[in-house]
Amino acid sequence: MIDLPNPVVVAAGCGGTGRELAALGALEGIGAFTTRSLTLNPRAGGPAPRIAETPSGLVHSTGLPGPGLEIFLATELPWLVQQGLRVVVSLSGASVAEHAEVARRLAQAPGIRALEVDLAVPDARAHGLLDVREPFHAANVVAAVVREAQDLPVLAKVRSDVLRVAESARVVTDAGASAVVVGGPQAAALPDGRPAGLSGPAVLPLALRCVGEVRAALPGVPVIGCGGISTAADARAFLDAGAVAVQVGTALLHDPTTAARIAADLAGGPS
Amino acid sequence: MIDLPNPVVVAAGCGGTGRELAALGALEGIGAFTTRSLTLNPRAGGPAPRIAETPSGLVHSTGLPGPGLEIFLATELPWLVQQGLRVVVSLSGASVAEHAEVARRLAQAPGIRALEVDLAVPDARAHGLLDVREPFHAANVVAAVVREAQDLPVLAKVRSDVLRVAESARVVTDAGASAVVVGGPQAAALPDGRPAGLSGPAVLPLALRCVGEVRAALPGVPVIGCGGISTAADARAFLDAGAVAVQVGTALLHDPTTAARIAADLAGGPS
Amino acid sequence: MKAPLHTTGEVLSSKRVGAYQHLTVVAPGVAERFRPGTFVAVSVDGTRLARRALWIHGVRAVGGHGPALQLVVEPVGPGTRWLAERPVGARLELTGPLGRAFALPKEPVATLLVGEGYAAAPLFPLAERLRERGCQVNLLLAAPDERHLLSALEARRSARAVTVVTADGSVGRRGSVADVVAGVLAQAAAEVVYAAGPVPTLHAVAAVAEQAGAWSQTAVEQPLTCGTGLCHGCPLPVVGEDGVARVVRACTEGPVVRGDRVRWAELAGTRPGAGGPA
Amino acid sequence: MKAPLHTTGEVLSSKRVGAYQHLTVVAPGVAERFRPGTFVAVSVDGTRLARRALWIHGVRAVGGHGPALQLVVEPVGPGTRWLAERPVGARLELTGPLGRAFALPKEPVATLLVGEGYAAAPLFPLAERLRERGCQVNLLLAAPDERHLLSALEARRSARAVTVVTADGSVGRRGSVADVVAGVLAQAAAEVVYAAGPVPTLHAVAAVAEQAGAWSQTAVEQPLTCGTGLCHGCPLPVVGEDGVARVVRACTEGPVVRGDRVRWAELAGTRPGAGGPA
Ligand SMILES: Cc1cc2nc3c(=O)[nH]c(=O)nc-3n(C[C@H](O)[C@H](O)[C@H](O)COP(=O)(O)OP(=O)(O)OC[C@H]3O[C@@H](n4cnc5c(N)ncnc54)[C@H](O)[C@@H]3O)c2cc1C
Ligand SMILES: Cc1cc2nc3c(=O)[nH]c(=O)nc-3n(C[C@H](O)[C@H](O)[C@H](O)COP(=O)(O)OP(=O)(O)OC[C@H]3O[C@@H](n4cnc5c(N)ncnc54)[C@H](O)[C@@H]3O)c2cc1C
Ligand SMILES: Cc1cc2nc3c(=O)[nH]c(=O)nc-3n(C[C@H](O)[C@H](O)[C@H](O)COP(=O)(O)O)c2cc1C
Ligand SMILES: Cc1cc2nc3c(=O)[nH]c(=O)nc-3n(C[C@H](O)[C@H](O)[C@H](O)COP(=O)(O)O)c2cc1C
Ligand code: FES
Ligand code: FES
Repeated sequence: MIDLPNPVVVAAGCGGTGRELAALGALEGIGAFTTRSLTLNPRAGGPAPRIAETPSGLVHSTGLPGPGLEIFLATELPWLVQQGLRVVVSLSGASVAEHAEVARRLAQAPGIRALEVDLAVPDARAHGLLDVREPFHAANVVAAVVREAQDLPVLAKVRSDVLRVAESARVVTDAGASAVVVGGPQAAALPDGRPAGLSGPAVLPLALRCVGEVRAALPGVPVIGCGGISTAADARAFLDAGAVAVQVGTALLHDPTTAARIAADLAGGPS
Repeated sequence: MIDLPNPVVVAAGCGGTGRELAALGALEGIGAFTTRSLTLNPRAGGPAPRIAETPSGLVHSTGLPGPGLEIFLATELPWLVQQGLRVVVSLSGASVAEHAEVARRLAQAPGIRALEVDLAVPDARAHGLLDVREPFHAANVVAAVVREAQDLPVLAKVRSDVLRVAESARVVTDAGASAVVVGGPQAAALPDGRPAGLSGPAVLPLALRCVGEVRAALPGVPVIGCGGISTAADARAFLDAGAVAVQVGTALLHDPTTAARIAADLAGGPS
Repeated sequence: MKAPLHTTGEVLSSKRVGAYQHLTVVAPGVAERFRPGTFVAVSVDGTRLARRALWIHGVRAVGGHGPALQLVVEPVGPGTRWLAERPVGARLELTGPLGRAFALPKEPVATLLVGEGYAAAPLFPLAERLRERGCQVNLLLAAPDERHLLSALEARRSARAVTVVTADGSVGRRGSVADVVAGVLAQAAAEVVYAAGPVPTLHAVAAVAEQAGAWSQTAVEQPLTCGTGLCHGCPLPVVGEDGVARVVRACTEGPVVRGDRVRWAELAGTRPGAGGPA
Repeated sequence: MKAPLHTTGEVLSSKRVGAYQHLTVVAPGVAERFRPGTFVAVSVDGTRLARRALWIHGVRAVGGHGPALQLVVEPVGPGTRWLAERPVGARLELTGPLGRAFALPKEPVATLLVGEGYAAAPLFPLAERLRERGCQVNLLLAAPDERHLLSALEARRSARAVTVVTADGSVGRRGSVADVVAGVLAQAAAEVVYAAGPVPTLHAVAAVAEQAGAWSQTAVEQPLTCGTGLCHGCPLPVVGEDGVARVVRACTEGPVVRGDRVRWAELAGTRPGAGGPA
């Protein structure tokens, strides 16, 4: 896995292009920055409304809007690398071949520390993406990405339902993933019934349980925990449960300085 | 299914013996009262701490404390019936035989409107109960209960993870359940790692999604929705999603008058 | 016993005294139903579903409002801090009075009231009722330090004899309830002992009372989720009158229970009440 | 452009005027960075994670505090009601100023400013800047009724000519912006039009401006989750300078965009801004 100076990582899809957080001084001291999940071609994203508020949570179905690989490599990545950030590039796609192609081209780009494969999209089909939540498909995609990733470590962000999370983690590490990200969005629905993901503090106990399941089943596999983390105490609960690092997502939408604050607190601020 | 004057039902295990809510006038106008899940013999319940607070949720592992069937029939049921309440008796057990035996004796007791089988206990094994979350086991238990229940309708409270909820609902109705209760606790963990259930507004979007899955897969099966309902608007969201009734649980612990208030609002209060 | 109410109260005043925030809250109907040893369950900010239990410290007539509740809050966590910060005029969702009150002796006997930290709160109105019945009231007040000593001045008014112990010796004797309770009990020749405070303190008081042949009534604090008897989140291991070990709900079958009925050793693992010495 | 800040502000005053609550909030650094057309994203009570966007209505020096933000809140939902109820002294977590401001003309041209409901808020400080540059300022203010008409008195001071329309005719002409904007624009001989209000109003203004050969700058409100460009929850369909259709973030590439660049028809399905006629 990658070597992190601090265990607090910005979660995929919640840190914009990086520039927005940097303008607020909100990337200071963080361990790594994960990009939104990139696809080969630009994507406009799904229809509005994309996000709804629920108690202590957000239900979201953004449809992975993004610039596509070309523009990302030309305009976003160099800036991130220049800032001295440890960059993890998340990727997604409509086919195994697209995942592989994106991985191949990212492996040639300078400055990337790791790839992360998004295997947890609860609304993949609605947005024309490959639904790789089933462990079998997840392993296939991971194997294809690992083959192209050369020396880059590959993180597999697995579906986080208690029932399948340990099995998912096992098959993706068998397929070559260096670590698993556990605690992504829970399958939920937008108020109008469209499939969507639930994130935020509401899901923390579910995510923590998932981390526990994976740690118990696969003690040798590094786990990056996420799901509802918004304080240093939350982060510590995941680290205490055996996670090697944590990702902060939704909390950034509410307070963009959250990750930097937690990173500072863990680095020796008041406990 | 039972005929309800109002679609708002007190959820199992969240209404005490009924007397505590009655003392607050908080059973007025409700559609039905569900008891905590009864077992054949008295149960002391699990060790403390049993409940922890999470953002907009409660994580709980009470271990089904209860008086056992004998004392329930002698002291709790007659009072509930006398109040003119529609009583749904929830049941659980350590074996299929115990479920059947409890059902047999309840079927002979006067005044009960329906039985509800708790198939959703996320911490069953920790408390020496039969883990009947797997659809196969759930169907077995429901079939045994239906056999003994005589004319009483049997409601099956199924595990509520998006992945298995529709399958669970299908097998239990095949086994003879008259309706399914969808949206019980989500599998989570207490802060010390013990398995537990997550309930309350935090899980509402997950429960609503589960109701949607069951309605889509089994349009003919009556669904009673629950999970995080604390306002009339929440209840309406479940009714709009196709539920015939709703259960209110955790919200009663925070404000014991919630069910009565929602019942009044739905019965023609301000919308 | 009159039924409790669920209602919206209003903060009439809030003032800091030592380590505690004293709130006066109008909550129509609740004050009228109050008996010493009962508590209110209060809702705090939006994300927190568990309710916060507070002893009713007393009932005070407030001009234009009728009787109002007096509450004592020690800000130790998010909920109690939130409560301590409520401005005058703020609304509070609350349910009460809840739980079993202290049982009063039928005869005018000598009594000892032992209170530690904020938990001494229900003993003051209890002292009043006892004096009304002709009981002699002796008070033993304990706290980690002077700031955590509840209403020591008021105490002199309500009791015949007042003993104060603090862990740091800043007022009264240096020491704990366990150190002094046997002596105080003997000197008072008390036949009934009432105690409120952290579990280890109650345990010590109950043991000393039993040795001395006195009745004890202990007000036991256990983490409460609902406070209203609905959730079974507050297990209290006791021995019933029939000698059978049982687990009851601390909020509904308690908080006040006979000291000789609690299986104290099994409570040791649970979280001690805030406000006691660390 | 100076970077925004995330900070804790404090409510210095809160007063009701008609349908709106006017808040003055000190937020060190934010006021200094303000340009008309930018907004702040405010956090509301504990369970709600989405932030609430508010236009900056102006910046006012407050003795002993430095420049403070003036905000106008229409209490329409849980978040805006919560904000309208904040007492003086309350703290507010906020981020700002956010978004692209109104672009100012390089030449001293005639301008028309069209505002509906609370959304007229950013037009007042804009009028000031325009006058400083020698631009002629004409104002068209609209609202459902008098209570929702923002600062009509102040308007007379900041503009050469002020036209008022209300849906119920309670002040000014009866009607809507769409009814009168072409006439007002012609009369003012405006070369640049600035507009803020519900989507249908902006659409009408942009269309009329285009017909008249004027530039338009529209301040578009879309439901914002973060307001800071992180979540992509605020899709705004536009046509880029290269003629290619794109979806941009309303909070970051907006809220102010050229009226002729927005694909208005595709916005129709999304929720109209509050404050407009129903
Ligand atoms: C019957 C009774 C009466 C009480 N009276 C008072 C009083 O008059 N004044 C006062 O300041 N405090 C009193 N307490 C303690 C007070 O309720 C807790 O300190 C408070 O709930 C802690 O909440 P928090 O959010 O501030 O802290 P946290 O420690 O974060 O509390 C989180 C949770 O833990 C539980 N908890 C933590 N400590 C305790 C405790 N000692 N007892 C019970 N539950 C706990 C609470 O239920 C809460 O849900 C009383 C407790 C009980 C049981
Ligand atoms: C750039 C911008 C500036 C604004 N300035 C002001 C202002 O100065 N004064 C004012 O009173 N209101 C303003 N609004 C509208 C205000 O942000 C919404 O009315 C408010 O978010 C509604 O929150 P609520 O909880 O009260 O209501 P609800 O309707 O319950 O809001 C729930 C959610 O819906 C979203 N939402 C609802 N209506 C709108 C809307 N019209 N626009 C955007 N999001 C919405 C919010 O993001 C919120 O998360 C502005 C909106 C934007 C986008
Ligand atoms: C608006 C939004 C967009 C997201 N986009 C992505 C994404 O592009 N790729 C991905 O792997 N996860 C995405 N996520 C999931 C987060 O990275 C994170 O795993 C999840 O939200 C749980 O953590 P949290 O509760 O801290 O947000 C998104 C989440 C949100 C709320
Ligand atoms: C403290 C507590 C105890 C519960 N006990 C039971 C029980 O005995 N039997 C049962 O079927 N469900 C039990 N439940 C689950 C509820 O009935 C309900 O299905 C679930 O909590 C989701 O709904 P809610 O969010 O409204 O609480 C319990 C829930 C809580 C919080
Ligand atoms: S706290 Fe819920 S039953 Fe006692
Ligand atoms: S509101 Fe989050 S990106 Fe615009």
